[in-house]
Amino acid sequence: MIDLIWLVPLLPLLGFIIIGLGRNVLSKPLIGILGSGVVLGAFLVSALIFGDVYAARQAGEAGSYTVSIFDWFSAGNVQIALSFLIDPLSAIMLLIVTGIGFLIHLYSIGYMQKDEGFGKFFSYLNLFVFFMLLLVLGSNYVVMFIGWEGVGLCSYLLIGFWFKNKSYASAAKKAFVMNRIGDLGFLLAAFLIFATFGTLEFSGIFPKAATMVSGDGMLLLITLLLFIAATGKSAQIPLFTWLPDAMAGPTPVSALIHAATMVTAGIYMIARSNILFTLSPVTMQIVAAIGICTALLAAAIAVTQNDIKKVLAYSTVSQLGYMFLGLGVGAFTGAFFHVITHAFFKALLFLGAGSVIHAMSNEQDMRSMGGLKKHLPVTYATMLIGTIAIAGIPPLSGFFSKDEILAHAFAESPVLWVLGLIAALFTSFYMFRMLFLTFFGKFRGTKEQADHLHESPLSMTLPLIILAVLSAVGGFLNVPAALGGGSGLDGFLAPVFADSVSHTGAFHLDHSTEYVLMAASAIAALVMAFLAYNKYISKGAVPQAEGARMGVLTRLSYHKFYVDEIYDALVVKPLDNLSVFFHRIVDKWLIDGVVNGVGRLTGESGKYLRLLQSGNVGFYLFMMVVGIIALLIYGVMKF
Amino acid sequence: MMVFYFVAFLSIFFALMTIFTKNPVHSVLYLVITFFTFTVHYVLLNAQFLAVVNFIVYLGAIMVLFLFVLMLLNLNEETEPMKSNLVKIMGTVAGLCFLATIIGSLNLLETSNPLILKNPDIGLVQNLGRVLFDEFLLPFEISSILLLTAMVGAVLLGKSDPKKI
Amino acid sequence: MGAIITLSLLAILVLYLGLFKAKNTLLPVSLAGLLGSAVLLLLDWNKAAEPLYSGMILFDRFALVFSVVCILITVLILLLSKDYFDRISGNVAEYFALIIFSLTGAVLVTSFHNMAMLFIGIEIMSVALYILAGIRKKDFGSNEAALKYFLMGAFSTGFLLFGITLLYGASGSFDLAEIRQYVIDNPTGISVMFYVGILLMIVGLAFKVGAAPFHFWTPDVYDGAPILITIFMSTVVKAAAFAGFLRLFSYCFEPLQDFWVPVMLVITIITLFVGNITALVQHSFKRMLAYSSISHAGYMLFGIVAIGASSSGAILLYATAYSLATVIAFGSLILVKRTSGSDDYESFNGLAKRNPRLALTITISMLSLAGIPLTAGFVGKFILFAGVLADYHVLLVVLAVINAAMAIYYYFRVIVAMYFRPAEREVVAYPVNYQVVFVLAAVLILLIGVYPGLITSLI
Amino acid sequence: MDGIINSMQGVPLNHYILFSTIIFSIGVIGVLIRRNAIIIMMSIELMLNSVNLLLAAFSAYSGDPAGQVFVFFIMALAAAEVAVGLAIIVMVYRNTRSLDINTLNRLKW
Amino acid sequence: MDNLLILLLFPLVGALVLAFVKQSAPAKRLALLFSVLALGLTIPFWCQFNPAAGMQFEQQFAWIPALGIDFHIGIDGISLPLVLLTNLLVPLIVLSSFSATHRGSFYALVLGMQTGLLLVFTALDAFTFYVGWEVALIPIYFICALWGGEDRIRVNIKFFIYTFFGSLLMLIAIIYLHVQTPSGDFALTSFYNLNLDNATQRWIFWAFFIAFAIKMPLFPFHTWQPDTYTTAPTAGTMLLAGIMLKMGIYGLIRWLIPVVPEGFAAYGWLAALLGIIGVVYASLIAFKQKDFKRLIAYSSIAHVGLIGAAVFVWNVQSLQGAMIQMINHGISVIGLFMLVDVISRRLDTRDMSQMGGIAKVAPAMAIYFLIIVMGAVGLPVTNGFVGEFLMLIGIYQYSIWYAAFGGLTIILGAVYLLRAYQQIMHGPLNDRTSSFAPLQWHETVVLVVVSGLIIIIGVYPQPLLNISEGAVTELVQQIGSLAR
Repeated sequence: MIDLIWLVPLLPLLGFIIIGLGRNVLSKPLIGILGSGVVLGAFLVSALIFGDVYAARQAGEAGSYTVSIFDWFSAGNVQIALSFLIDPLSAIMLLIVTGIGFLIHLYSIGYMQKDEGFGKFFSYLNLFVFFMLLLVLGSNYVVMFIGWEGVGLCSYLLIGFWFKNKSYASAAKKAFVMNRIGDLGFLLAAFLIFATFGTLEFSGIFPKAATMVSGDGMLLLITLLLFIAATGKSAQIPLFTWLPDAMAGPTPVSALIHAATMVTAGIYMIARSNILFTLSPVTMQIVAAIGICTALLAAAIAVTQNDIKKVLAYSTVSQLGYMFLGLGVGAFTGAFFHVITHAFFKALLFLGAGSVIHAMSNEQDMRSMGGLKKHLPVTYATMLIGTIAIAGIPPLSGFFSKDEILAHAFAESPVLWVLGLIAALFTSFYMFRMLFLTFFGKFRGTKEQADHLHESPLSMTLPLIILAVLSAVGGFLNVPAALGGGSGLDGFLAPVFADSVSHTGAFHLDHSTEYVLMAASAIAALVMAFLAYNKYISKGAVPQAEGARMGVLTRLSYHKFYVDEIYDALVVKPLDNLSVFFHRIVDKWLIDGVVNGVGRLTGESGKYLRLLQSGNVGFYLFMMVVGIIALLIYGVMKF
Repeated sequence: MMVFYFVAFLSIFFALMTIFTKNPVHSVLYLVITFFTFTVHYVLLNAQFLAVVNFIVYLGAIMVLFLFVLMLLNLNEETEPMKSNLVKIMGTVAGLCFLATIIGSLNLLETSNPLILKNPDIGLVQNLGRVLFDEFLLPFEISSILLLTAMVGAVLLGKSDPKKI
Repeated sequence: MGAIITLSLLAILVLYLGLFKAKNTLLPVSLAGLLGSAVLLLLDWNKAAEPLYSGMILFDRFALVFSVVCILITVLILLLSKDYFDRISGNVAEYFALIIFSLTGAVLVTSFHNMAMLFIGIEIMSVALYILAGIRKKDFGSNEAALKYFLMGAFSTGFLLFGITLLYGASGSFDLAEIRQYVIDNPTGISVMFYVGILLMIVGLAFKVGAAPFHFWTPDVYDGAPILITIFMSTVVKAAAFAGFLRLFSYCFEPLQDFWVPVMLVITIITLFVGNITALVQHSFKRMLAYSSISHAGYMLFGIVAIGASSSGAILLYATAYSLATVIAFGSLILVKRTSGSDDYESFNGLAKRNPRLALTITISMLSLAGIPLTAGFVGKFILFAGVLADYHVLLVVLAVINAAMAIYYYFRVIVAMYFRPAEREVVAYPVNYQVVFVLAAVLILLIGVYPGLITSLI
Repeated sequence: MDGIINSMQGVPLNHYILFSTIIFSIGVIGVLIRRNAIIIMMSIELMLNSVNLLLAAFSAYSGDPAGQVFVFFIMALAAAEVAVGLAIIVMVYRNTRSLDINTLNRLKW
Repeated sequence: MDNLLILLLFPLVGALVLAFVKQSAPAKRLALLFSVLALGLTIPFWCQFNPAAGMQFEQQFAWIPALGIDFHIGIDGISLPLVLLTNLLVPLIVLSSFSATHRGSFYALVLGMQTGLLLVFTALDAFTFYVGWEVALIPIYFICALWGGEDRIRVNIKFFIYTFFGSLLMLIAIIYLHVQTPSGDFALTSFYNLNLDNATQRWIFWAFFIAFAIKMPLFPFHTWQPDTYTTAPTAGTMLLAGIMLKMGIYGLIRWLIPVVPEGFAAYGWLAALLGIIGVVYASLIAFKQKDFKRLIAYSSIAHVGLIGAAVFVWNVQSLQGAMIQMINHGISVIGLFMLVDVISRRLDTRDMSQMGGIAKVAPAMAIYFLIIVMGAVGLPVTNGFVGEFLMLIGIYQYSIWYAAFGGLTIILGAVYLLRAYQQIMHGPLNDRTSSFAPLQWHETVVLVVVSGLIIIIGVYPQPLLNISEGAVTELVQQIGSLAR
């Protein structure tokens, strides 16, 4: 089955080409079927491949295969091959990307029904899946980079899908540029890697790296650059501000790209190159620090947002921060586990939100929602599951993944654990806040919205249900040993992280402590949920309208801590001024001034020199004599 | 010996008068005298034929021509344009500089071997004739073209033709 | 030698024709005579050259080529003269005669082998030109040109003679061979008079070629004289003067390079800059060409600064290129002036619309003057630069390059005017004789530009 | 005659050169300080004559007649120049009614 | 059919023919025919080219024997890509000008210039090279000055004098080298075999460098470029940006560095630095440009700066990158200027602030535009990526800082090009843009070809790289990379 791998990316690519070319001729249903069909096909193939890998693992092999497609380009000793690496890590990612991808395609058929850009949308989605698969499958950093940038392009296209709206268009641009900042880091890292290891193939790099000493300077530089790349793609401080704006895109896009798959590319990449990171502890600490800060900041912002998608967006950022925390404390499996579960429930939540927005005829402000429970039962039920899951209340998936990360964090340092816990509290609070504001209480929208309320079609609810089930049970993929689980994921991924583990030594925490931690986080989550209930159901509080008085902290949080404004003042404005300065002063005045000045100078000198030609013979004769005298003086000098 | 210096002094004196007298007619006359002193110099140099030719050509022809034109255009002291003193001084200074530099570069003030006439009779007509019509025949002939050109030109410019520009 | 006789007789014959009012025969006769003399020159092409008339003149390859070039350029000019002179006055015969006399002088200057010949040749050339410059008797410009040219010419002649005299005093002869011998025989004990003589010769000849600081007559005279005469002055006379200059210095003074090359170097640089910078700010096309002719003299001086085997070929090529281009440039001005009545750039406005062919030829000549590749002008510059660089005067060439870049500006002003400046104008009359001359010149320019071997192989 | 010749003996050559140079310079000065075209021409004649004298001196000094012969050519030139020059001057005078060289400065710059 | 001389002279013939065509319509068709045929003539060279064999298809005639000047041309791995590029772009350029009504003379000039360019790219004799260099300059001057926009006369005379001055400096260097050669000729090989002392090499380096830097243009010598590009007619701009500036880069590779290796060793770092500065500087200036064409002009400076830096770093990767990037830049810049033409012709403005929402009315164009932009910002699977990746990895081997600052181009480029794309294509329609006429066939052809090439080269660049691999490797072995 492995050698069918080329089918996996090819199918979506074909889908993209066919739909892209025929978007004006093909009928919407056909496009829909085609678009989701190819992804389904890809999913099935990946499933088979996963099967092989799984079997191999069961047989105790490493289960990693490299399939070379063709040599892309080469110059001197730089040889870039388009080849794929299939191992447990990528196999799982394949399933997630294609699986969730398929569900979201399915969902989009219903969601985008009315949009005239239907065909365009599906072609873009397919293109995205293609690039994402390249990113996942790449067996060297360059192929990974292709996918890396490709998904960036697709997110640009899809965020700006409704480009008639200026702010949407600029949101798209912002996303692309911020990603590019990270991408430069990726490129430089690639160069460094090439210079250090003489190749860009994973298979060539990691074994070599494993033999290096911890804290090697070059590794530090490499990992830092890679991390910069990750912060760009996975929306970490300082490059996280694009993700909330990215909600300008259609909701399925937010679900697929900005929750489930693309934004986790950073985590995937770091997990891939885990050994490099393990060997540079400094980077690890930085990663952890950035991760937790992001988690807290985003969570703090999410608490006061009123746009349902914004809430989810910031929660995504916060969850991503969590994953980086996990990576930073060496819980690669945990982080990746959280990637999986997060993919489930965050996709679910977004799609749910989508279905709400769909029902509310594109209203996204929760202040004008409420009491939708009876109108959208399925959506409500599924979103409830999602909320519980993300809030980390056992036994749903979020609990297990988050808990594993926290456990490792605790092992690293209790402080991290505390901070992590706080972030968790925030999470459960704002998630339930969202849930309550949306589905409970009485309807606060306009009359016609009220009449128009309806449950979404099957093509939209079906994915919700499936995802709900997944996020409910997803946690059992990796039950910690403390709870008597075989911790399957750990075992499955072992070979990927083997080198790191051998460096750090296996993670151990005695069960009693672990129980305490779990209990603490679970209880905390429940408490916060209750607080939210108390505030928004019992008291029936509703966030104030724009411009109302609020406390300092609230205002800070509501205005996202003014990060955008700060960036604008610190980066954008200065650059623009610099640009004007260069153009007006340096270019026009200085450099060109010199150039023209030379010309003008000669012209001016001509104006004076011509005066010598006074037209007066006497003067001419005089000048002649002067000249002769000069010559004769030369003669005198000579003797 | 002395004769040379005396005559030289005279020529210089009259030359100066020539260029410094205001009245053009007078300066022509001074120039005549100057040229006459030159004739004397030629004689002293034992270039008799040259002396004669000089006498005839310059005093006879050229000077008369000058005088003639002056009279024709009847120029005199009043009409004579004069340069400002500044220009005069500068001109003089320039001339003196020229003189000085030449003297300097030729270091004329040093004594040099005296001028002894090797063969005293080169100035005689037959000698000159021999050289002129043998060695310098071509230039001699060609100079006729020069004179012809001058003649044609003078006529061309001199006669006033009815046709306008 | 036959050529000189032919030319002189031709001039006299022309005078007689004028006397007998045989106007229409003037042009054909003089053309025939000129071509005849050219042929006569070419006859002793392969003869072993020895000094004639007790070493007065020497028709070696150098002299032959330069004389022929001068004669042929004169032919072109006379072709243009059709219905030009009789607009001035009836004395066309005299004009022709004078031009031919002057040409005779030029031929003498290219072929002299004795100071006397050099002196007389230069004088014949100049005296005829003093007159020709003034043939527009009622025109102040013409008068002024004549008088200025005359006064300054005579003045410079004084220095030339003084120089010759000093050389004579030092070397005891007027014969180039003996002077050269004198230089070679006593390399150390050369009398100071000789050096001063060289300096004064430089003055005299620099004046004739119009090199700074003895160039002051050039713009005014070129500007004031009738255009056709200006053409003659700036082509034939300049070429001949350079030939004489080169002949004298390469033959006699070549061993004394270290003494006079610095002087020439300075003169060259000044000439280049004065000519170019002043040409930049001119409004009159004619006057611009006058100044540019100064700068071209500067370029040709390269051949003398880097005196050597290649100089003669280089100067010949450059002089030819420059002459051809100048014939077109000034000739076109004659035509344009007839309709517009002014010498300014503006009178060329929109010419390309009305007379595309004329505009094209003018463009070619301008490109050649500016030294753009595939034109003769470029090859000329190229070879001269090569010669100078062979002597490692890199700085000189850099300065020259700066000037070449400047020159683009004023040459392209004409092109700009012709092609890019729209103007309502009537078609410029483009007589057939002009067409012939221009096309011939343009073709030659391109031919030499593409295959300079044509000229360089002659010397 | 002999007396004169003997009295000639022993004048240093340099003094001849010096003398003619002085005359020449006077001519130059004349050219520079006068505005009357005719006077300028006369000054030029002065220069030419000094050259003549020098030539004669040289030829006498080196006992070679060529120098004296050359003087003839100079004289011829002088004649020609004067003829042409005066013709030009007359022509100019016809137009400008003046011999002042400074009145002729239309052509400039 | 592999006679190089024929290939060179063919466009000239076309030019001569076209010079006599008065009407516009036949002139266009003829010009297109000639240029396409010329393209056809180049195919055999590509097919028969042997990357390992060094110089091929050589032809040599004595030109000016007196000075040892030969007319000597040939093709190797360095020249072939540029010859291909030239003959590929000229048909597109001719097509691009179909919207205008130019007389035959216009196309005559274009084809005449083509000959000059080909001569430059194939010359193996310094004199021949110089002649081609200038011959290419004259037609473009006339194209820009005759059919250009406002203020064209001043701008173009400046452009001409500036570049001409540069080339004259080069002329000095050439002649000087010629004087040095023992055989006293202008052959490239005898220039290579010179061993000049260090001081000489240093000034010769600058003489050549300034000439090429002005042509490209590199950072401090660039001020003629935006004005000229902006005022020139579209075809003129395309010739300038698409092909002509490659003359400068080609000159660096062929005539500068191998001739004066020591001068290069002494000053290469500075030259490369200028390139890098240009990248950042020009990109920043491009930020605030309102005029679309001017923005692209500055972006071109930035891209060329990177190429220049890559050349001066002089290792296999950077040179290979530079070689392929020359082609990429040519292609995408043609596309960009085509878009400028398409848009400004319809809206009769180039002020981007007055545009918007065109993607709505011209979806097809939006796609081409996007592809071209992505190619320009070096997105993977577009041609730009391969070039920039190789160049940067090459530059990195010299200095990580050069690479880092040079790499800024992928950020800054994205900023200004996407800003432009957004301002023009996105946002609401305004009354100006709402009546945006659909693409004409020739415009579509150009854009399709360009965007097609961008993708194709991006996906499978190896054939192009193979052409130059051999020659580049040899050069690098000869000279040795820029030492840190």
